[in-house]
Amino acid sequence: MKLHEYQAKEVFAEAGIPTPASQLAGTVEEAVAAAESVGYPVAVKAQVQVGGRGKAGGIVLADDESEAREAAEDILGMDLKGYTVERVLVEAAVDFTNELYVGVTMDRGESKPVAMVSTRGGVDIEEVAAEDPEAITREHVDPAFGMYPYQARKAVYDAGVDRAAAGDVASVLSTLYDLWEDKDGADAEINPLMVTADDEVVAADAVFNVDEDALFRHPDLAEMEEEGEFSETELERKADEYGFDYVRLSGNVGIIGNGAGLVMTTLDLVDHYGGSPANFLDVGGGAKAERIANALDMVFSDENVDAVVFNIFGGITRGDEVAEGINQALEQFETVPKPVVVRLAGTRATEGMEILNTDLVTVEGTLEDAVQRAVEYAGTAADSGGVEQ
Amino acid sequence: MKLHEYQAKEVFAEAGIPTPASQLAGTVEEAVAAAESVGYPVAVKAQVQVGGRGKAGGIVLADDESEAREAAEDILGMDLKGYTVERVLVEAAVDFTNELYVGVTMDRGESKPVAMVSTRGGVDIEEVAAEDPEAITREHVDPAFGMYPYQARKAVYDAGVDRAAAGDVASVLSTLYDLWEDKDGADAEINPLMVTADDEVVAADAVFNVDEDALFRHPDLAEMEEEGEFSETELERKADEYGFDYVRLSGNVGIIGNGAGLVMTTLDLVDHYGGSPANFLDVGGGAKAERIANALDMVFSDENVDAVVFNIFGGITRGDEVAEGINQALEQFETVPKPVVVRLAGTRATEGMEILNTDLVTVEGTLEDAVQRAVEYAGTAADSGGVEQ
Amino acid sequence: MSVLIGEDSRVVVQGITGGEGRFHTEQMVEYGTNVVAGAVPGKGGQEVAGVPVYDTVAEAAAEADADTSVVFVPPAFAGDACFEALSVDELDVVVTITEGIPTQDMSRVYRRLQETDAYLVGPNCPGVITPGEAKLGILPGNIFEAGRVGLVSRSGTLTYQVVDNLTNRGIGQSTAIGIGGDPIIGTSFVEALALFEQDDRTDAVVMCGEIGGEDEERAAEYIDEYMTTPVAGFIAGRTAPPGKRMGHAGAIVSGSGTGTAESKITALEDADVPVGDTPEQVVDHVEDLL
Amino acid sequence: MSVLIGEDSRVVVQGITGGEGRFHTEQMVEYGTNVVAGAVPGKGGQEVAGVPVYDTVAEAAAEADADTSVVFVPPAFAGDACFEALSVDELDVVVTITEGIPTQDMSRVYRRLQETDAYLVGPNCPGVITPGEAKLGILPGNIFEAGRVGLVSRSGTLTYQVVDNLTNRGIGQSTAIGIGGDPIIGTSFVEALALFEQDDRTDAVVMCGEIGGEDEERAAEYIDEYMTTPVAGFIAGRTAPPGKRMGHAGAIVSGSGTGTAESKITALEDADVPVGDTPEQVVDHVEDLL
Repeated sequence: MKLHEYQAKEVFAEAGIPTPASQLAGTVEEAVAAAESVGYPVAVKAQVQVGGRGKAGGIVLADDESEAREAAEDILGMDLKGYTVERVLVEAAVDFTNELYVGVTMDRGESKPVAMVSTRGGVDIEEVAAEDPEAITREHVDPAFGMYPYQARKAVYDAGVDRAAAGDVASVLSTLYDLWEDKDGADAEINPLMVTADDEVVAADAVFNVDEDALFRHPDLAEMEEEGEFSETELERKADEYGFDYVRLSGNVGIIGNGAGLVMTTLDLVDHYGGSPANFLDVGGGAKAERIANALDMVFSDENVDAVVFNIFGGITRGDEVAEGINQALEQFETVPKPVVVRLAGTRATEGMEILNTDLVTVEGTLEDAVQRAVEYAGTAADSGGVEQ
Repeated sequence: MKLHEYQAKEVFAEAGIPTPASQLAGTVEEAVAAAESVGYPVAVKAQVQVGGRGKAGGIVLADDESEAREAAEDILGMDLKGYTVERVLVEAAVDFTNELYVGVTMDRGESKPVAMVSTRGGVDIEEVAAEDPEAITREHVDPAFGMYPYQARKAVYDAGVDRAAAGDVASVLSTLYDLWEDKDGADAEINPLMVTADDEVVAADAVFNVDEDALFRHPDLAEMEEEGEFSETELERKADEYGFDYVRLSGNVGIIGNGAGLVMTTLDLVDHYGGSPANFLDVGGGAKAERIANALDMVFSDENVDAVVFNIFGGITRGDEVAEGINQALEQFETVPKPVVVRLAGTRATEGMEILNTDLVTVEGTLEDAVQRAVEYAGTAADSGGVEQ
Repeated sequence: MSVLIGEDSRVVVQGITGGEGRFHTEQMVEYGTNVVAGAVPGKGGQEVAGVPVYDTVAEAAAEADADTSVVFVPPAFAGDACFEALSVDELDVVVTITEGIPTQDMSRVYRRLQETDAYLVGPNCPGVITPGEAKLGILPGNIFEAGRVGLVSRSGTLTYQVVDNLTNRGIGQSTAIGIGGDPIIGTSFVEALALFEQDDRTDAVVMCGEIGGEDEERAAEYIDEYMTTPVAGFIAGRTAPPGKRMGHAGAIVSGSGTGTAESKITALEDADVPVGDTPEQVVDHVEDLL
Repeated sequence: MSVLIGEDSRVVVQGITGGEGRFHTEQMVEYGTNVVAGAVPGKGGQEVAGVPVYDTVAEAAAEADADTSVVFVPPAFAGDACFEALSVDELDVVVTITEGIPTQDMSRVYRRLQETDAYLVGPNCPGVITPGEAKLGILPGNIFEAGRVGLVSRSGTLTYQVVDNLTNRGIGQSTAIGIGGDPIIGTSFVEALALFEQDDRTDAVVMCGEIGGEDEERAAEYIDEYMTTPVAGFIAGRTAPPGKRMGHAGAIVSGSGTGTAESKITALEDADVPVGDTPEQVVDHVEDLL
């Protein structure tokens, strides 16, 4: 779960990390008022949860009211990588001499947390990591003890941060780590952490992603998540509502399955047989009829989808309940909107196949056959539209 | 540093451990009003920091106003093991079916924390530990990870706590451990933790001793310590003010030295040569003249003292500065109140011996000689009183 | 000797009185698994599927001689349950089925695990099965057939798919291990492969990986350097776009070169591991290897 | 080889720029100790007593080849300083002088210490000296004389007293170790005795204990079972009343049978360790043993 920049800054500031004065705005007038209040020059920053906002025109500097107004007009309502910008953060621009990067994440290769510092802040840190891995100093943390202050200092000195600012940077990194640990962070990053001419440090951007699985013990963050949903797309909103692991892709074969590995394998097979997946949708383990119907609703909502393949291998999930769900979902349509191919295996698969209304769906016995059939339908249905009931 | 029962209960209650309703009272009228307010029956409990208050008459149950008045009259102002009772805690009496013991401390033998549970609560737990060690279940805690909930449960089940109350007892123990860890406890104990007929648990007593060395990071507890000093004896107050490690004993040879091991050795030698130590007083490392004068003032304040032996082996501490301090302290008296024997060794001892005003003190060259001389003085001075200047 | 579990395993089910715990205990018992105890605080003295329940795992080990645990405890308490299992010296295998355990909880469990001699499989895994002997977890027992091919996989239903293909082609399995798809897991591919390498009842191994992390790359190195038992591979997620989380927390492509399907497939092929494009092709490879 | 430190020790002083750190660095250098570096965050590039200062201990180890540390960092930061020292593999001896470190901080340091091969002496100790070669800490060098009697003690000034008595009677010391009087210390009597047992330059050992804890009782067992080098003992606190804290956090008598002076003296005498009633008597015993 990702916080918006303005939310992450709120969390960081509360923990004592210095951030610039800022105000959130939803309209041009609010943005102009906010700029007056924090004082020029300001940065007007789109609040959408995508990377590379700056390059895409989502961050604009403004020196006076007319520039602020223009920036807000440009940014509010703009489309940033598929998301409509509904709010901007208007923030006092910081006069800096250096831009650093500090971050904390879980290093899954080492199964332990890692704190990172780089003097190459202010740019895409993943590019730095790929091109010049040595430019990022990494300090692994023993999760039993947490991060000791000496580790923050060591990372900062090893990274080559100027001694005059090093103490403050180490203290920001310590605070960031403690936050990350206390609040079950997935990633916590400040990029750039600006250093001013008089060696003060300020978090000019803020990233805080929270471990979804730990959200239950952080009601404050769960509330922020809900508040931040204004920027979701329609399909994301639906996936959230239904509680699916869903990723939209660019193809036209809708895919529903149970278990991430099997769903990914289904995607791969669609590709293998010359088709193009429209999405990843995992209904999870033990899905009942209603959940199956919701999954179909999701995939039908995607206008790109021309055919759907259902691939269920039952362990906890029961084939007969899946079949019930498919029948229920499709029987409500006069015309089934897109052709659906079903493959059931494992627990109660035979019973499920018997239940399935073959007027509404195509049943296949193997994964390979089901995928091939769906790819074929998608190729033709792309022209013809729905299936008659 | 020991909190009073009423303070420890405040800390425990804030952390979510159930405690009985109670009010602190400094006068009989306040105590009666407090009893009305918490509701009869009540326990009236002397707030002094000594063990075995109950047996010594410091805890009395009262069923109505006249009993409460009588109890408060008896207890307020009474002498409990050398301390005058200045306040009582008036507390709702708990109707219990079982009395448990739970505690957390540092097991120095294992260099790690230990959580303890016993179904033999409500009595002197040290006696239980000595007579029937098996009656106390011990669960050692890895200080890197802290106490996991399963450990609290295991201790509680292993101790044989009834299953109906076990969950709540485990939860109290978990909370107690977390408190102990968060607030740098030395010992945290609830004895008894009462179990009521409907399996609720209530902390009927509360002990919380804090690691003096960690008090700097707990301003709230430091404030409580100050507030609780009303029950100190005059000499304890002085030791606190001067910042000495001081323990009063029952003999008549006052002892001042630097370093706990050396001071204890001086005590032992006093005993060895037939004398009886009046106190333990460690001036610590690097003591300057003023501190030395303060030490003399402390020991002179003890009316039991008939002679004083000063034993300083200088490492960081300088013999000349000690000698200055002794001279300064004694020169202010017309008559030195008690005979003082001084032995200086180590850093600048020779210089110190030269400085010492031998009209005011007796100087000895070895530890053994100094102690023997002080014991001799104490034997005669006990009859004669001070030394003429 | 079988891998991790077998007919001699004496199993305690942590969380046996919950819905999932109860249902799968019945299934495990029915399969023939020697479930000797359950452990749930406050439920000591009860019985589930004829199995006695104790308040603590230590008691289950002491009273019922349990040496293996399977964890069905809800995610908020599962980290604690793993710690409890690891604190009992008698337990040498712990299989954690629970999905959704906070990652930081698991990183502490992993840290503790390194100080013990136990194997922890999972979390977020379907379990472990030695067909015909014992099953721990939620795997559907009926699709498995005793035989001489080991299987190790990050994914549950993908495991079933591949096992089904194997069984349909008459190829039985020695042991199948679902190692789980979370960012932090106890037993890695390398450790699972090492167990199969030492197992005299395993003639070949199928390894089903996924995008994300570098565990498959490490496995390839291990196979190349140390393994004599042949391995066939499968990698799910070839078509996954970089930076997107695909269900499993583990299945995310970082974009940093490793972690992609391509990097994993190349690494395996460089270690002479044939990688199938489809599950059926994996079985073809296995047939070639046997 | 000397015990713990000697002429080859390359010492880094943590906290070298503080008042105590600076003063005692001068004293150590004057004594002939090979102090090669200081470590204080933010003070890298400075010099103290001719010794270069680095920002981190790791840098001091890398740049100045330090292999031994002495810690003069204030109590609030000393736990962190110990962790820092223990994180640097090159350091195999860490001597912590600081008094007043919170006990729980030290219990975590102790836990960490168990995972390393390093020796940590202290905290709240006067240090370690190998007379004529190297001195770490605050011990007054002038009272020591090189020789063949080892000394290990919980207490600072009591150590000086006993050393003074030894030196005055013409008995020199191989190494003297002040292990410190806190409830949790790195190197115990047993470990220190084991070092002397292995040291071919030590012919006898004096062990000065105190009331509180059971470290002396354990030492007695160790001496009885494993030591061939003779040991003489002294125990301070015979007249201390039970339950009273006497200066050192360690010097408290629990009243549970062990921890009293009597229990310790009996344990030592049972292990054939002669225990002196006075420091002078200890020296008599040492003369008998040599």
